[in-house]
Amino acid sequence: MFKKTLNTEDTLKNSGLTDEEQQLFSNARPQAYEPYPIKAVEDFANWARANSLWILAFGTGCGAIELRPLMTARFDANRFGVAGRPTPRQSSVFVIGGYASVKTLKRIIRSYEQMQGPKFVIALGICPVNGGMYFDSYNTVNQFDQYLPVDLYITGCMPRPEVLVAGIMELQKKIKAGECNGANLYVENFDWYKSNQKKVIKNWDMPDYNW
Amino acid sequence: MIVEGLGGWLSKVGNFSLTLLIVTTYGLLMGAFIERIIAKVQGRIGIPYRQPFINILKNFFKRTAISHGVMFYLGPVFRIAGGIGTLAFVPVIYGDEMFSNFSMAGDLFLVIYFMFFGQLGMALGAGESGHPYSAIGIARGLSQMTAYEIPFALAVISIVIQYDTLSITQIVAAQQGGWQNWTVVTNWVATLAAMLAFLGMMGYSPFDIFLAPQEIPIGPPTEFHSAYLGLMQLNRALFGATKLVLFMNLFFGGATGWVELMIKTFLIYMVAIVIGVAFPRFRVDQGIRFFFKIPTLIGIMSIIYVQMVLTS
Amino acid sequence: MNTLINFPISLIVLCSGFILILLGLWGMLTQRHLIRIIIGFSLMDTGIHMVMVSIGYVTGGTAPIINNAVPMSEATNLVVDPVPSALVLTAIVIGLGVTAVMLSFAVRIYKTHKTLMIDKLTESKW
Amino acid sequence: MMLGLMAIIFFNLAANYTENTSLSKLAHYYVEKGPQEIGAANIVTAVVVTYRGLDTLGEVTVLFISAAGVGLLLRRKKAEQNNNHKKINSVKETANTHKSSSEIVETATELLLPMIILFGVYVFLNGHLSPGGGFQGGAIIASGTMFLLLALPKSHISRLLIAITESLSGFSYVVVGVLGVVMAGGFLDNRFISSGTYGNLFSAGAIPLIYSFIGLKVGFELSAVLDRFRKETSNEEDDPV
Amino acid sequence: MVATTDTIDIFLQPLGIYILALGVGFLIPLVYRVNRNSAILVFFTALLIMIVIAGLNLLAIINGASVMDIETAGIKPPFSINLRFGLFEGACVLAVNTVALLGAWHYLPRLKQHAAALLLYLILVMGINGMVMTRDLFNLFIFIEITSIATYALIGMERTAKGLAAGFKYIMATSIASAFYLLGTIFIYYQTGTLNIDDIIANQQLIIGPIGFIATLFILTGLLIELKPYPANGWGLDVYETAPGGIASLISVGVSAGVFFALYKVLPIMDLYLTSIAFIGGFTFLISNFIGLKQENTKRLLGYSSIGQMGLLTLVIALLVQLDASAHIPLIIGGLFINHLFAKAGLFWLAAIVDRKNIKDWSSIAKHPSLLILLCILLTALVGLPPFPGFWAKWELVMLLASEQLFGWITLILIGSLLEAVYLFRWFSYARNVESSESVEKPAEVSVSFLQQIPIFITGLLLFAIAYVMSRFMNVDNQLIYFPLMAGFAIWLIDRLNVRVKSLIMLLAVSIGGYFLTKDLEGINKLFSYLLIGGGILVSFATLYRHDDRKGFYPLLSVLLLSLATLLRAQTSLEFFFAWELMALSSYLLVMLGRNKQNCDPGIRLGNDQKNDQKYNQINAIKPALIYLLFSLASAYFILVGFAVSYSATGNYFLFSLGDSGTSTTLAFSLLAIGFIIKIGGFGLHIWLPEVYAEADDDFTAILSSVVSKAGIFGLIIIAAHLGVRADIGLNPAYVLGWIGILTATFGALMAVFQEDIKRLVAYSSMGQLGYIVTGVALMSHLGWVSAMYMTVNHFLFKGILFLSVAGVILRTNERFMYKMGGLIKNMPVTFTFTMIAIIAMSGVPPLSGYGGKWMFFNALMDKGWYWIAALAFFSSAVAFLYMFRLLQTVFLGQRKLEHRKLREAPVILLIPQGILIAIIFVISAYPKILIDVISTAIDPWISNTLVWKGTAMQAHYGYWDAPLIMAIIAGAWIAPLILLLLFAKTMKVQKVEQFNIVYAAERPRRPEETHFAYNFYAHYDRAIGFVVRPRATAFWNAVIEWTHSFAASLRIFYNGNGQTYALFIIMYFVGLFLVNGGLAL
Repeated sequence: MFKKTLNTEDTLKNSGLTDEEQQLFSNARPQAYEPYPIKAVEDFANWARANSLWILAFGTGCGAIELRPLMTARFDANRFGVAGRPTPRQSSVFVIGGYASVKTLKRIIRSYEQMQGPKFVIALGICPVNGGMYFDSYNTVNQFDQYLPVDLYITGCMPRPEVLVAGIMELQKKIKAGECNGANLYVENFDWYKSNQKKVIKNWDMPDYNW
Repeated sequence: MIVEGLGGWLSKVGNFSLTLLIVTTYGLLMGAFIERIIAKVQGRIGIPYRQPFINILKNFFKRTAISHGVMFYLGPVFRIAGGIGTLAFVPVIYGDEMFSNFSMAGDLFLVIYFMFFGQLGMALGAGESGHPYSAIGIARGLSQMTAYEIPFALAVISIVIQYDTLSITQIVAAQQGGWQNWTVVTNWVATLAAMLAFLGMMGYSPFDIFLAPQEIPIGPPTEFHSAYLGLMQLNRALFGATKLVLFMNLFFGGATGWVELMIKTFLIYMVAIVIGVAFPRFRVDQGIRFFFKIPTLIGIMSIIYVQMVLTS
Repeated sequence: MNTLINFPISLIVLCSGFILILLGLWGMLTQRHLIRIIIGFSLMDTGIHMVMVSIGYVTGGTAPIINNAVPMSEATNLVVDPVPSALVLTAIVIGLGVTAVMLSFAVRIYKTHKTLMIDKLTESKW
Repeated sequence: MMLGLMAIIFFNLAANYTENTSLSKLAHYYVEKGPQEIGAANIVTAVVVTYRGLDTLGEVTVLFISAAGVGLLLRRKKAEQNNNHKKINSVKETANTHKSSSEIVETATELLLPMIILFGVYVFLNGHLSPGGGFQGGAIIASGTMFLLLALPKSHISRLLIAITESLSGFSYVVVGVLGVVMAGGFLDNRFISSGTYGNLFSAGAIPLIYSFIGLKVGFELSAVLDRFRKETSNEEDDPV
Repeated sequence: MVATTDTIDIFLQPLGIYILALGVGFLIPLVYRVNRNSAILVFFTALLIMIVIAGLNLLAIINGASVMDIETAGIKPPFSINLRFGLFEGACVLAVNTVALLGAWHYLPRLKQHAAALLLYLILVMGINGMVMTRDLFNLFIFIEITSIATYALIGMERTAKGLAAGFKYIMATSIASAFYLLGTIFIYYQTGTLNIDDIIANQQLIIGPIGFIATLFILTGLLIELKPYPANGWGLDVYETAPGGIASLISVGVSAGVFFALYKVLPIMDLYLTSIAFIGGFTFLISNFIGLKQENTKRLLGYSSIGQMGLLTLVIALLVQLDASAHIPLIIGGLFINHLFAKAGLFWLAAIVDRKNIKDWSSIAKHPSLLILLCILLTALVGLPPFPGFWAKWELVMLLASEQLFGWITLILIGSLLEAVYLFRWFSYARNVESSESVEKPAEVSVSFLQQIPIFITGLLLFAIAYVMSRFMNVDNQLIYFPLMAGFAIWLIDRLNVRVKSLIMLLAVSIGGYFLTKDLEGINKLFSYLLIGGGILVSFATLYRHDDRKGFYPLLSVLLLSLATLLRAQTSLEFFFAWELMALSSYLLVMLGRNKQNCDPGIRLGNDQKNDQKYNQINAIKPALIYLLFSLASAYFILVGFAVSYSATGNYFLFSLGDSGTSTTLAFSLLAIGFIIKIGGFGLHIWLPEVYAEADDDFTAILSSVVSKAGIFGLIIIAAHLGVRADIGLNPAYVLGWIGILTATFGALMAVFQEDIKRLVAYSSMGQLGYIVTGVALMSHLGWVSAMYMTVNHFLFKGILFLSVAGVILRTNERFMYKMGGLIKNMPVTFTFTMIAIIAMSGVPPLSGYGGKWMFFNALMDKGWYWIAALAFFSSAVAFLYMFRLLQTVFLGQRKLEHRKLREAPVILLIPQGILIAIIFVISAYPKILIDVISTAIDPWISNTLVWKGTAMQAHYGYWDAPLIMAIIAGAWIAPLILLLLFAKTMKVQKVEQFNIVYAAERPRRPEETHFAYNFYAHYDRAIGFVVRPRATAFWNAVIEWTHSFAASLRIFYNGNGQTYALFIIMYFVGLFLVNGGLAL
């Protein structure tokens, strides 16, 4: 079971890490996962996943401010099984809280890659869609889905928590329907995503895939 | 409690599995219930009752995982083995052979020592993850444990003197016959000390520094996810409930039926919750010092109390 | 006459001996010059010899040599104790030997230290 | 202060001292039996040579070793010795540092010296009869040497002679002592030679013999000591010790 | 004496010594002039014949000839001088002459240059013989003077500036002393009319009044001053310091021996002063050993030791005479005397050969095994460790004093001995100290020819031989106590062989020897024999993992293990003590063989500064070894006194009669218990333990902790069995012992928590675990003892594993600081697994064997009503988790260092014993009854069995414990979720990742060092309760050391080097004696 290395193709070759450091990181490529062979199980699993959305507590941009009210008495996202998690390992939902600067993008990629699938990305606000008001900024990425697969967009600037709640419910629906395959998408188009990412992130200095 | 033959043992195992199921379920439900109560206090609705189950299921339904090594893999196993084992050695329902579990294998002392089993294994698993936060969390948790162990040990010694036995069943038996026989009444000093220790044991605020979700992403389990996390969540419910049962048995007269058990354990649990929502978090050295002061003093007094008042 | 009887002749020698011993000791303790210390030692030695001799004195005795003046039959009543005399003879020789060695030490010390002051000879202590 | 206290102690002794009015047991025995047993008129000699012969032997030893010790201490370093080998007869050179004595002194010395030595010999030979003895005689001989050295600083005393006399006389003393064991009552028993006629020169057993050895030994040893002190500062011949 | 005509016969009489010496002495200058070599030949022949004469006559006396009184001048004493040659005289003369011969051999290169030197030497020896034999007061004076003048001359022979100055002071002092003596003699004569000592003694009643008083005082002072009592002995020290070794040795042992004998002769007329003499002797012994602490000059150090030894002899002789116990004189005085004589002489010669002035420069002999061995043998003898004569004498002495209830003196003697051991072995430490390469000035290597070592070697052999004879005299029938030594010697002979071969031979020899030594034991002893011998061999097997030569290791190890076997065999307290000391000595030397990389100052200051970790790395094993030895000696002395107390009550040495000690039981028990507690490393007395365990060889630490420490437990159980249980009285000391045990456990655990050094951590842990055992023994109940023994076995198992795995880790990583390791589970999975199992077994977490011990322990505590101790036990076992986890986490888990990525698993040879121990742990865990039954049976003779078994479950008053069932349940509870997890893992894609694939967002980890949380792991705990474990004990002991040294420094202000001051002291001494003995009242 421990030898179940998915892929030995080297992800560290072009990472710019020194040889010494390369030993310290896993060099495996990620692999896509199949749905459970039994449809009922898969549906049940998707239901469970949909009703237990653990959001990574990582406010990447100004939209993160709108995440906080979700947990308050007024919106109480707990009702839908939404909860915050401090560690990406345990989280299943990554909410991109608005614009992603190049610097943050690097962190976002790392954190995303550290999450375990199935994992879902919600892009919050207009900025991840087209850059929003920062469309011509030198250090804000305009089309976020060039870098990570997005499962759900919630547009607006800023989108109010109500919209967020609606978006979460929408996400739940999509998950239950088995339509949220962002994680697999990322794996399947790994090279494309990586090249996009590396285009903007100049000081890469990390393995290609942060296990 | 004499178990004979393979059939006897098998039925014993079966009965225990049932107990395990009930206690785990109850633990999960109670967790949800407590969450809801807190939510109500905050003016929210809170999670649905099924939420803990869903969380665990979801974790088991994860499709990818990483492994840092054998100990990392075994850590959660140790953890839940600790929970299951602890439950196995605690008689759950007084006077009911079916739910006395394997309490004939050992006494209170065994239970107390076996509680460490899971913690140690978990600590090793977390250690192999290589995450410094895990190590920090464990260091804090273990330190705190040594601190609350003192009042707890004193209280336990006090009631062992009082009831002249280490057998949990007999301790419960001695408390039968009405609330006035409960340890909380007859030996309130020891109970007080033990309940203070209990706060530390449950890991709620003000003694939750070792988890510290914001500064050291939840401490020891930082690296755990997927099925590992599922097991740990199961254990949290199970182990929490077991500890409650143990406290109930020792200090609150035990239970003769499931309902009584649920009411009592719930109330005991509420103590920790109420204090937890009311007080901010202690820094770890403050927490340790706290336990070395008043609770220890109360613990000492409890033994003196037993020797001076109860046995003379 | 009375005082003379109470104050026997050997006592004078004895006391002189004691005084010499004290003088010698005083010399050894206070004089820092090695030669003076050696002189002090000699004084002390002499004092002791005097004490010894005086101890052997028997009132009215004469030298323990048997000759016409001291006939053998009466010798025991006439002579002084020969033993201290014999002892003192030995003691003198020994004192001489020690003095000789001390002097040669002094000579050598002067060669090595270029001084004869004893308080300069404190290389080894503690 | 300590001396004061010492003085008190001595005063204590003196105050409690009473003069002997009779001989001690030991002395009584010596005076009574001495002449018969030993045959020496001088009881002190009897005591010294026979009764307390071991003391005397020790005494001689003391003198011997102090002479040896002085020699050892005042020897010259090897380097010096080697140097000095080349000028064994360097008395002349040293003569410059010592003024030669005046003729009067030289003559007086030549006259007196034999007499002094002869007197010394007389004293130790008659030790058993009259006051005196080996030590006294030896001392007189040594005083002769002293006299010689003072009067004639250039004079040369043969080391070899001294050494041989010293050693042989000492050794003979021991041999005589052993003869006492073999032929008489015990070690240093002088009676292995018949005591002879009481009061004669050759009486009192081996006492005259012993005293001769002692006298020679003492005399030469003291001379050697004196000589060594003198030579310490002069450049003399090689000293074997 | 009847004159015979047989000349040879005459020469063979004792008198022949004089005749020969004088005759030859007088002739030497002549012979020398003729031929130097023949003079030397004559000289040696004379010395040799002197020995032969003494030997033949002594033999005759031993064979029943009557005491020889030799008259001179054919006239009966008191009218002539007579000599006496009895047993004591003979022994003394023989010994002195032997030393003189060897000394002459040693000093020949200088002696032969001057005829005078030869003759002086010869006459000096004769003078000493004379002092011993003469029975005449004045003759004694002559011999004293002969000796003195010869000594003066020989001191002056080298003509060094210092030597001359010292010599002059010496002359001043001794001439005053002999003046006193002469005055005394003449006044004695004045009163008694005789000079013969026997006659004087017979006419004692004549010595009266002030004159008698002062006269005896003069004689006494004269003799005492020659013995160099404190403080009137500065001149003596100067001479020891400056005189050449050959002369100093003769002064130290020969002249002192003569004077001492003289003192012994006149003691009968000194009745009045016996107490004063005893005090002077004791005082001198104590103080000079104190001052010795500050001394760094080798020969002066020996001088202090010498003076101390003479003080001790003076004290003892005064006491023996006072107690009228002259029957003991041969053994006690003889033993001490001979011991001092040979050992000190040997040391002086050694010091002369090595010729290093400062003891710190003695590291230049570190590479000379033969010199080191000689030094070690002589020092060991001097300190009075077995098997040397001093050991037997000390034993006899202490027993005698105890039976007379003179505990004050015992204390003084033992403190003095301990101090002496401090500075002597500190010297040895310096000698052992291998220079580091950085050392600026490297002392030149010492080149010593084999020939020069022979005299010293012979003294060593003589010491052994005499010791053997003494032990025969002491009715030590059990020759097996020597077996360890002989085995060690045999192994030493093959020390040049290949390390594999010799280690296997050693193991084989120890196995066979151990088997034969222990096969007929029973009860507790049998149980311990399995543990100590079987276990010892098992753990020793691991020593094979090293490939280096390890000179000396295997011989010593065999001595250690076999002395453990003889310890178990011991029937009498003497055998026990012998084996105990042997064990202490061999383990000291073994510790010393340990870590030796860095040069450091092996003074006895302790270093335990948490914050200066780098500093520890500099420590080598020498300093801790010294501390270890000192604590071992202190422990041994407590045990000695304990046995003595018991002996004074029971009158015999048998261990089984310890219980008949009656009213002394409590005292004896306390003393013995303290002794064993020190060895175990009890609370407050533990400071030696971490350093020793840390710095000894890694594999030897395993033996030390898992095996040797059990000897202390064994001792504790033995005394508890014999004294605690059999005496059957309410033993308060047991309760105290219980507290000591639990405090040891608690503080051991707390201190282990804060260690950075892996070996120190395990060492403190070992100390803590032993604490429980002590408390278990103190319980004095069946269950308590079963728990103690059970924990003992368990401790052996897990500590053996832990130290061996630590040895493996250190071997591979070459590190001892845990924060420099980490993640080693990947490289050393087996070691990790073993360590983890050992730790679980140690922690007491079910189901492994530790739980059983803890359960029984707790139940026994509750039975006894020791609730507070129980609570602390709870607490400390919780604290234990902290360090146990730290050990696993920071070494095996967490981040692996880059340089450790290529490490291999520990050597198989290390793993095999661990594996066997693990297997035993599992067997005991699953079915503890087999072990408990054995223990219970062994204890049964002492405390009847109270255990109740119900099937596999054990029942106590309070609780119950069903080990197999627990094992089964936990196995089930563990396997079920594992299967669950494995099932779910099948549905996932599990990626095995590397160490840096951890959760991070802002910055990735750069270096393992930064990411490994290990340094100051429990900083918060330290902040919370660290104040209780500040190294107070260490501070306390450091203060003791500091204080002792400053005290010593202040004691030696008298030695200002001025001869006049010394002379003044002599006069003060006399006056003081006068005043103290009531002089003013006259």
